[in-house]
Formats: sequence, C-alpha cells, structure tokens
Amino acid sequence: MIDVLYFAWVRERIGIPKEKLQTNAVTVMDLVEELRAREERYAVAFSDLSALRVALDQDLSEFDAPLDGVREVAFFPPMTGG
Amino acid sequence: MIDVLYFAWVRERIGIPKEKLQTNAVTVMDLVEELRAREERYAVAFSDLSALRVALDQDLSEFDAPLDGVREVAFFPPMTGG
Amino acid sequence: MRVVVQEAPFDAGAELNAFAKDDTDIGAVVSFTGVTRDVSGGLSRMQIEHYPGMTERALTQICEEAQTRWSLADVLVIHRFGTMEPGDNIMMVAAASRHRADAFKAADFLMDYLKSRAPFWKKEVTTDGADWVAAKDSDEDALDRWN
Amino acid sequence: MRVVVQEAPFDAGAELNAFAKDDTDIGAVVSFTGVTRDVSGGLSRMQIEHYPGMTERALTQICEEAQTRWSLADVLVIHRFGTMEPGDNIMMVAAASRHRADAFKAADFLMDYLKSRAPFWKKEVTTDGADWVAAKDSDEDALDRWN
Repeated sequence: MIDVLYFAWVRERIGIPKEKLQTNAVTVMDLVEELRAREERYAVAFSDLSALRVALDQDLSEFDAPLDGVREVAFFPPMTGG
Repeated sequence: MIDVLYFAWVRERIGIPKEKLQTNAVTVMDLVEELRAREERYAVAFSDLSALRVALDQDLSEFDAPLDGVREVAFFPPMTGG
Repeated sequence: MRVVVQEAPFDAGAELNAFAKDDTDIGAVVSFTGVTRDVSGGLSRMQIEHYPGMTERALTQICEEAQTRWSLADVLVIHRFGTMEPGDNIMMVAAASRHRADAFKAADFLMDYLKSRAPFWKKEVTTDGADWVAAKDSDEDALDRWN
Repeated sequence: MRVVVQEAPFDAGAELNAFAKDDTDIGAVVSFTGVTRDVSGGLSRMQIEHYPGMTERALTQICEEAQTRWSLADVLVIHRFGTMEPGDNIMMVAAASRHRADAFKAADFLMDYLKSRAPFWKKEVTTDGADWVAAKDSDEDALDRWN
C-alpha cells in the first residue's frame, strides 16, 4: 500500500487530497498510467505531465524514478511560494 | 575666500577641521601645492594624494578640477561608511 | 537556523530585531519580506496551500545549502499558509554574515530556491473568481544563477 | 524616499514595519542592516565622522540613481554618526518593489555606493588604541558591477 497525495489544482481536479493505493507500479510513470486509466478525472489531472511535479517521501523526484520502498507519493503543480 | 574642510585623519594631521583661505589657485592641485608649501603638517597630510579624495561644493571631484566659482573644498580619505 | 511554517501572521520588524541578536561577530543582516500584492486592484484575498512535512523539510534543506555556500552566522525563514489579505506579509527570509556580499547572496539564493522548490501554492481570489497562480519560467530560470 | 542621518540609535524592526506601509502594489521588501562588528574581540567602540550637508546630498543622489535604474515603490536610507558600541546598528537601507529582483538589486546597489561614495569615516577604538578603518579595494571594485 502506498499513500498518494494531491495538492493545489491536482487535488481539486481529482477531488480528494489523499488516498491509499495498492499498486504494482515499478516507476512513478507506471503509477501515473494506472491512475489515468482509472477515471476521467485522473486522466484530466494527469493529461500534461510537464505541468506536474512529483515528490517521493517528501523529496522532489522525477517521473522515471522507481517506487521501490516509497511510502508516500505526492503530485502537484510547479510551486509558487515566496 | 574659500572654505577648506578636513575630515578623518586629514583633519587630525592638519589639526583643524576647517579654515578660510585666500588663494589664487586655479585647480585643486594648485591649492594642494600651496598648502603643502605652508607647513610640515600640511606636507605630511598631502604627501600621498592617492590616499585622498576631494569634494567641491559637496560633490566628489578630481584633483585637476578647476576651483572657479567654488566656495567649499573638502579633503578626506576614501569613505568607509555602511 | 530557524524555519517557521505557520498560519498566523508574524511581525517582520520584531523578527528582524530578534534575528542574530546574540552574534557579536556579524556586520551584515539582509532580509526579504514578501507581501500580498494587489496586482490588478481586484484582489480580495490570497490562499496559500502547502505540503505539511515536506515544506519544513525542503526549507531546512535550502537553508543548509545556503550555509554550505556562504559564511553565515544565522539564517531565518518564515512562511505562512492559509488566507491572506492584500498588504499582509506572506513570508520573510533573513541572512546574517560578517560580510555584506555573503548576506546578500544568501538571501537572494534562499528566495530563488524557496520560490520554486518549497511546496507552496498560491490561489488568488478576486471579484471575478479564484485562480491558482501560474509558476513563472523566470522563477525556474533564476535557479540557473546558482549552478 | 526617506534619507535620515542622525546620531541617535534607530529601531531597525520598527523602520522595516513602517517602510512602504501604504503601498498596496509592492510584493517585495529587501532590507540591509549594518551592525558594529567586533572583529578582533577587542573593540570597545566605533566612532563615525561624517560631512554634514554633503552626506545628505550624496545619499539622496544614490537613492535617486537607484530609482532611475529599477522600478521601486520606495527607498529608505538611515545612517548614524557619533559613537557606537559593538552590536549597535550603524545603518540600514531598504528597497520596496513589485518584483524581488529589483528590490534585491536596488538594496545591493545602495550599499555599494553608500560604502564608497557617502562621506562617512569609521574609527575603531580598541584596547590597543584608536585607528581609522582603511577603505577596502574590494569596496571600490564592487562599484564596477553597476557600470
């Protein structure tokens, strides 16, 4: 089981801030493909990956990174703090 | 008559902060030569012009600048504010 | 080093006065304060979302990186989340050093990294509706200055 | 624009909070505070001499130059003269702008020019005696950055 978190407009499009998933995805990209196939709202949220960022266990990462040992995946748009 | 002001170690070496002088000096350099010739303390204070700065009527200037119309000349070391 | 992530307002002046107060060998303190700006004249409020846990972690890493790059006596980052009115302080950073160049560079670096690497997202609520603020390419490009 | 030359101490935090308070379209405030530093551990006090009249004139010119170079909502310079103890604030500058890059550059510029172009002279009084602080070549060289 893996915790998947969504922030900002990704959270709004998917409609929930967080969910627990059972997945066999090897990389972040595999997980994205699984999510896209689930429901239209996921397909929309993940339609343009260049507009998305991913963090693995609270460290910024890449879409081709492996999920092995990861407990928390977060998807969100580019940050706009400061 | 022209007001001549001295600051920091220039003031300390010459021993006074300000004096009024009657001069026919055409440029700042002419005035410096006049002062150097006056007394040892002036010669010492003006021995190394690269260690000195000059302001004419409260604007930074150069040693070859003309004194025509100038009412206030100030000599001091490079600034160390901030 | 002090990293604060909070919903409550903070007093930038009081923070500046308290910062690096006990260091006797600093000559320079640079601070940056980010203020909720009413760009269009129609902003009613700004909402800031963040990623609890990762936020503190990312800000701490950015401060540590600044401390390895420059000789700093102290570093401060305060960032708010929640709802802000126009004119409210959103965040501040401060860097204290013996030398002014280090303090300036560190504060500038902290801002550039905080902007694009700390998980905050701004949403502007105007009379016309609410919109997520888009990240600027110029903010991402600014990071190249530090490579 | 506010240029203050005074012997009395000032409250940097209160100044920061009061600065650009009524501007609704600023997003960024950068401040620099210069502190009396006890470099050798033996400093008992710092004496700062200045050139009344020219000081205000030079600081005003430097602020005006910053305002022509960057888009600034407000600029502040406060500089003390007289006797300071270690840890006392000597001076501060602040710049407010819509954009952080302008505020950073303006504050950095103000400091570089103030250091080498405003008529202040520091004298360090230590247990070994009193010495005028020598100007650093690096401070003069720093001005080349703005040409």
